[in-house]
Amino acid sequence: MTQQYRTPTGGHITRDTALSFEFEGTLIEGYAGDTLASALLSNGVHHVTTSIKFGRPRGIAAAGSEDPNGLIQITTPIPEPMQLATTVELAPGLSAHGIPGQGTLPTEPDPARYDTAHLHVDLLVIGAGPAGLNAALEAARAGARVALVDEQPLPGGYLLSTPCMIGGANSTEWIAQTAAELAARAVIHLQRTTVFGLYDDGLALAVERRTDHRGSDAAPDSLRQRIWRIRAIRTIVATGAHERPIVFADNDRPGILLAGSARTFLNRFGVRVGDSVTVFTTNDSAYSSAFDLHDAGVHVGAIIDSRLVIGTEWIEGAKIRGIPLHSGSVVTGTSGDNRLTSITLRRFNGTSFGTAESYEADTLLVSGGWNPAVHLYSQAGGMLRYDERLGAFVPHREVDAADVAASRSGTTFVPHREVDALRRPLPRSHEKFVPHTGVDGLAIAGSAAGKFGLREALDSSHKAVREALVDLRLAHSPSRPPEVEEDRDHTPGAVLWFVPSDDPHKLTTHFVDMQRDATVADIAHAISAGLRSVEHVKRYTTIGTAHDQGKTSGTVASGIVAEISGEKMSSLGTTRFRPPYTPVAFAALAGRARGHLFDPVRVTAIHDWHIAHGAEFEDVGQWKRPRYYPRNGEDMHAAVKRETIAARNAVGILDGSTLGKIDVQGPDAAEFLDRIYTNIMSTLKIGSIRYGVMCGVDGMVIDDGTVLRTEEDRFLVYTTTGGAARVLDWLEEWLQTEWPELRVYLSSATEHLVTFPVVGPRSRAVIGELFPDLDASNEAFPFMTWRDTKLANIPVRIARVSFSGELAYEVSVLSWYGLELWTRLIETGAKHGITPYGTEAMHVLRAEKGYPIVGQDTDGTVTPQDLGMSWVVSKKKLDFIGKRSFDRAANRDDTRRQLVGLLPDDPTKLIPEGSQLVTIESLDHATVPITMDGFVTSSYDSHALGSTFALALLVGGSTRLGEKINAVVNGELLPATITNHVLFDQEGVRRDG
Amino acid sequence: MPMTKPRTPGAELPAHPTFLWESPTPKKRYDVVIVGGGGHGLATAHYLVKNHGITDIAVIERGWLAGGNMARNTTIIRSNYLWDQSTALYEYALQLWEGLEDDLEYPILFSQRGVLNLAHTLQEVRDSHRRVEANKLNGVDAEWVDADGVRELCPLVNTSRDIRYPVLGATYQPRAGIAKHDYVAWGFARKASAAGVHLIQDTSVTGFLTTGNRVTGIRTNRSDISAGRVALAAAGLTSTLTDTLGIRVPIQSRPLQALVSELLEPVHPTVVMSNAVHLYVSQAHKGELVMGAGVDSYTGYGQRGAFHIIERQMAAAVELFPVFARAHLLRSWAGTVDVTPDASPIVGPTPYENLFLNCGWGTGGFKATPGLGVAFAHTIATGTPHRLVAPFSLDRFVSGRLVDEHGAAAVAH
Amino acid sequence: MTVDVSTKELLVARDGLDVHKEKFAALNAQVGVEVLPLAHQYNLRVSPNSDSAVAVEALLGSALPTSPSWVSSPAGQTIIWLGPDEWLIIDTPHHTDFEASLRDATKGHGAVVDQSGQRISLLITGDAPGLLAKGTALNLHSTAFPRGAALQGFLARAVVIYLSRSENSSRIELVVRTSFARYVADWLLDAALDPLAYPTPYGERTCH
Amino acid sequence: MQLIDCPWCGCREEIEFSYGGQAHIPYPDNPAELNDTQWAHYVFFRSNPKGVCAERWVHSAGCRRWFNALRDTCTYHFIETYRIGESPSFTSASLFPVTESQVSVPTEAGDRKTQ
Repeated sequence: MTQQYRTPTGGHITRDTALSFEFEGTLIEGYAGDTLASALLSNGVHHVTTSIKFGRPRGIAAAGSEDPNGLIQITTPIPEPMQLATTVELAPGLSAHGIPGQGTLPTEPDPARYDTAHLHVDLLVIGAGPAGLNAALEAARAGARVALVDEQPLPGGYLLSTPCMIGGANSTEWIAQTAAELAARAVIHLQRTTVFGLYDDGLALAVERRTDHRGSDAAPDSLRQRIWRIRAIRTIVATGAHERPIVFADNDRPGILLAGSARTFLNRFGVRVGDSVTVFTTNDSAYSSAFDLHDAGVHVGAIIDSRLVIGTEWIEGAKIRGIPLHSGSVVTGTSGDNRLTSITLRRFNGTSFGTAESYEADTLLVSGGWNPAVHLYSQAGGMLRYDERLGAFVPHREVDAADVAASRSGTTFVPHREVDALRRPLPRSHEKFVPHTGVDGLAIAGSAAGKFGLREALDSSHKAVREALVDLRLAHSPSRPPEVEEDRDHTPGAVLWFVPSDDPHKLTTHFVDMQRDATVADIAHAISAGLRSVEHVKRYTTIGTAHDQGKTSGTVASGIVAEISGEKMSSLGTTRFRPPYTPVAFAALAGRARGHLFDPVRVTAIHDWHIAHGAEFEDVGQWKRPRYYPRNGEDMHAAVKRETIAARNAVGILDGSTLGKIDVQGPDAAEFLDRIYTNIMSTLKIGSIRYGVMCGVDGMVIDDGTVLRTEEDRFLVYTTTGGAARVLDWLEEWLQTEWPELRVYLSSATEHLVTFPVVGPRSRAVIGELFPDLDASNEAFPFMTWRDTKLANIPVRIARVSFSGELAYEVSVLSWYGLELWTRLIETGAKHGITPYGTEAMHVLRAEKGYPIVGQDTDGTVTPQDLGMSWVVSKKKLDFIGKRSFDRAANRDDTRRQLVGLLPDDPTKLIPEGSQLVTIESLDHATVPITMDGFVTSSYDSHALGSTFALALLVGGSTRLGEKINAVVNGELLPATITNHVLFDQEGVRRDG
Repeated sequence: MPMTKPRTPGAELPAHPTFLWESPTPKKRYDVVIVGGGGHGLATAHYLVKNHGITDIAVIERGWLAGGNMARNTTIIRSNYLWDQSTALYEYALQLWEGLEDDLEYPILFSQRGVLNLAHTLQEVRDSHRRVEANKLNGVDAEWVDADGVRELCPLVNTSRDIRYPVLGATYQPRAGIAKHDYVAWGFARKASAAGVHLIQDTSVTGFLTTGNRVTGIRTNRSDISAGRVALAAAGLTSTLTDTLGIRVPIQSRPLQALVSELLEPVHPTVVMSNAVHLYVSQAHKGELVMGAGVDSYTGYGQRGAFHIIERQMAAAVELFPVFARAHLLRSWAGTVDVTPDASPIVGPTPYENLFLNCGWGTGGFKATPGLGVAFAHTIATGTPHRLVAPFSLDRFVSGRLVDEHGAAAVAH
Repeated sequence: MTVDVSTKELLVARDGLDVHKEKFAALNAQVGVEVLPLAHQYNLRVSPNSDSAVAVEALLGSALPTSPSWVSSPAGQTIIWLGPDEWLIIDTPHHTDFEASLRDATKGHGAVVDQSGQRISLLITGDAPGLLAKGTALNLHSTAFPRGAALQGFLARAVVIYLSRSENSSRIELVVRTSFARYVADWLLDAALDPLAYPTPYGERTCH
Repeated sequence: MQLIDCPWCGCREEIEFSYGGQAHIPYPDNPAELNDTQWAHYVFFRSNPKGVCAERWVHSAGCRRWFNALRDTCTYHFIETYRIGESPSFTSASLFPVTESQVSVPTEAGDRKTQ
């Protein structure tokens, strides 16, 4: 095609860079600087897609992100669904097609990269139109650190569509000069960047599109989008306004678009939107569009104005250009299939219609007035009020923050004034200023504030920025906003939501939300159905729920509801604006938290050794722990069997470095631990070790582990791997908030030390050999004691604890030497058959001994008594955390589940963990629900027992030892005998070797 | 350019009936006043009419009907809870869901597309087995599927072993699914209104009328209303009401966020939930991806949450569903969920005669709607707790006989 | 501990970041990452202004900082404020018996914990804020983060300590928990693949 | 994403902090003397006000100190933060409604003695 609708000159496009692109399979040409929409229109293509429900042809209806119609799917270079032709920049290699309301997710992987960047500024200005540029410049001149963010490729906003003189220059020059000065003053100026949300304390989130405009010239794996998290002390919202349509019969045909958008296409892109144009307006703004188009050589057939009173200036302007002006008239219908061919108008006095008159036209420009783009302001908690004169919701700036609080909640707990007085406490921060809270510190300027004249827009921005500078305590010299022409004395616009009829139920082609194919008739039906709330009506009709989130339809819909139901607009209100302002790609929000960076992988000092020795890993919290080390194609069962045999019969070694370690120091350390643990720690002797259990205040077990007394006033507390951070937090909470009088200090030592249990009958030999200075004999180094020694002059601590029932020495050293220690233990142990084992073998060994794992054999409903550990609950202590809860009714129930062992009758059958236990003898003909007596928490195949076995939490378990119970496995009953939970070496003879 | 395209499949929802409900002027007295016009309040009214023949009922709503959590939830319906008491209640509700469209004569779009609860760690696998096995013995359709099974049911899920938290398997409930929340609420409202129940909107309850230890009505911002019985179905706002009577209720009101993408062609055939990465996602009837995350960490009535939770959710979504990378976040919002210490609801009588409590549903309220409606209606009508809600009495926090869905690490939602 | 002689050769201290060091060396010139040598470090807990605190300060020859910052002792140790009664002392260069001296100074009225294996330091040079701003909401620009500042907070999903080692933010030390070090190193390498955070020079306010 | 004014570190991002529930609920002096109801109220029952309430927070990714805060649960905004043992500058009986759960009412906000 030939761009036959391109003007000979003008527009902010690069005419010497032609770009061809593919739309609906046809190659078309446009220029660099075009959007897909402007390039299509330059070739006379209005019809972009069909509507979602009715399949009606739809065209470009606006020039920006408010367009409800021009949905496309990009197929190359970067496939992406649900884009707007009006916001996609023309780029090399672009191909796209229209979509009827639903996109298709590309199935190929997304090779692009995304990231997040944080920015801290004094002032954030959102929108680089005249108000925003002026505000940014003033602030930068006063020395503020400023960020200026705008969603378009070019700064200028409204000025790009509306050439004029400003600051003594033409607007194009003024924009360039201003941008140059901003750059010189190190303003962070981001174009192609949409602020999509405003949050508390001056936080703005924006998405920057970095490469799409370069199309196939950009590497597929380049940084495509960046989320900016901008923390600003003050923010000025200068986001402009969206033009409002008027709803009338068949108002959705391709060729019908907003009047201001036509002017944008003409002046910014050098595109005439048609050959033969009519204009339908309720206000003055559309006249400029009509005149600009006429002056660009477009035939303007008529201007239809719903008002009776129209300014002389406009009447004269139309007369000079020979454009017929129909005042007090409305468009009542249109014709055309894939493009508008004619329109019908009638005189209308608010109640009755005159006779019909028709104009042939391929294009109809519509203006129902303007809605300030208050989305961000509303998101941040700014209140809106309905302005009768503008027919729009505008910022309600008289409202203070306390009223915002009240409006959000309905009621506040304390009188508003008191809250307000307290709202700005003195900052304890080293920061100079306290950022604003909610709408405090948020100003709105320009047409976003309802200031539609250029001069009043600049004035409002000037006022906003000067207030911000005062708040920032930045001196500024007296200045005035750039000189512009006096604003024209506007004749008030009429508020006309839709062209009515006797029965709104019949208005089935009066489209309110074109994207949803929702009409005035739908609204009328909703109201007839008894609905009064705008929220209900919108849900009934689905208005405002589509891709554009009702940017053009929201206010109009409220207006129509008000009109049909007879309610006042101000009492109906509008629905709450919710982030994001425009849709944001999931991948952009994910940033670089993808793949292996999705969540930290925590590893121990010997992780590489585990990998080199073929370990299979298990995720435990964020840690990677070796689960088993298969050799020569072993499966898990074989590897675990080999590992457990080694630990029971020779010697095994485990990387236990992930266990939490907390150093507890201070004169009251013993007292503190007595309050925390269920048993007594204060009687522990230096050099000795005690096992302990911690409960919540509800009496349920939350963690367990061993405690080493290292000095009179010092203990080393071991926690579970998963519990390390939680337990430290728990201890700090009690210490700081409840017992600040206790002289105790807590410090984490989890990663300071590596800990390697060396386990099995030959462990003494290994330890004795590697640490010749240590007497590892049972007499010199008894069970539940620890000793310090050295390896190559490096201190090593060895503890005689056992989580397997075997003779065991847990060896700890500064983690720097972890790998050295580990390899020397392995080397030394080689002749004793030392075998590294993983968490799975560890589980088999501990379960054979009936040692529970908190979080596996407990679930937050289990007390120490339930675990058969009444011995760990002190009777002597007056109190400890959880003690009082043991006396509650539920704790005395004989229906409590208690930890027991299970031996399946068939020792080759493994009862899966999680299996439920029942007493019924057969599942055949059993009716649900079937009573469950408990469930299996741990289950393993034990070489030592020569049988499978399980641990289970069983109702009344401690009184049922020796009884039979059935586990339900794959719909079959698997009989087992209930035993003590300690199944192996009940006498505990092995621990001393 | 040929431009004829068919209508977009699935884009059109079923039409609503031509009439929904009346907006009557409140009377001075009703046999039963229900505080809260959300799903629970409306369902309770419906079943008071249907099962107990009580029609002199007012449902008092401070805003617009079903405009609270009913309008904000992600509509997942399932019954595969851990404990017998929970399962019994939710399974009863699920059976009612299966017949609800006929009962209400309203197209509620109950789509039994199945729910997968992913397990990413060995402990999650154990917990999942435990829950599945308990579900089966409680008569709930539940099964364990391994990673291959997950891929078969939902090919979109990244079941690669190479991801940060590989999918080890999932529990699957085929009868679980989603429904269209507005349609459900409106169905109940329409039935109730047609039976003569007064649905009173834009009316805030400010307190209670009492005589001694008996509640005799409510105070509102418009006028006092006498009532034979008063039933609370006010979710997160319950404690602000019970506080006026000195009844302590152990709930905390927290924001729960949700979000939707734009409309996409059907790609996601089921519902996937993952506790480990804090995500659940389904594709609603019109084609939007509906997603939620965990409850926000601190108390708040503001119906908004913190955005970092959404960012984390997006990372989880792209990790689990690589194909979602180029879907777009269209809208995010939050509801206010009332959570209890044991993550189970509180339903039943109160220390005040004729005052009945229903709150603490956390993230489970929507799926329980019809079941709760029946049980609460029974409790109100007879004055004694329905067997299904009896375990969920307020005094369990004193006895310690909790129904600890939270402690047992069961998945939310 | 009585054993003081070993028959074995010395143990080698390892930081487990050899692979990352090679990758850091290959980074472009805009930003550099260096793994600092393993250092002895101690967690000190003592009431500010107490006798013990005074004794510690005498030992160090330096006042303990009282706000989120670090100071250097005359002997070159880095003393980092972690909390109102908590400091991390990086004992570089290593002083024999330092821990014992510290313990003596605090005797009975505080705590000293050897945390040498708990953390490791990475030094970011060049446009350090431009790199780190991708992962932290803390303001690390020189205006807000002058030499001597020490902030604890997140870098992506890990908690780290940021030390400002130069006036112009061109040397920022990250003190990282050992088990998170590889994650942090991976993150830094990934972040360094893309353009840094600031599109234009960003520094001091410019006044006219 | 608020900034929270840590009494020790200054204004920091919300994600650095953890919430610890209602403040000024002291551990009972002698739990053994409480009946089950009183104990249950200590363990499980907390205020859930719509408006300003006193809460405990901890700067978990920073200085690890617990502190108290007055916060509006409607706007979420922090009105004031104060150190453990300190009283808020804004005190009102309405902030600390005396309820059954408070088996011992703090004489001074933040003062928690036990055993």
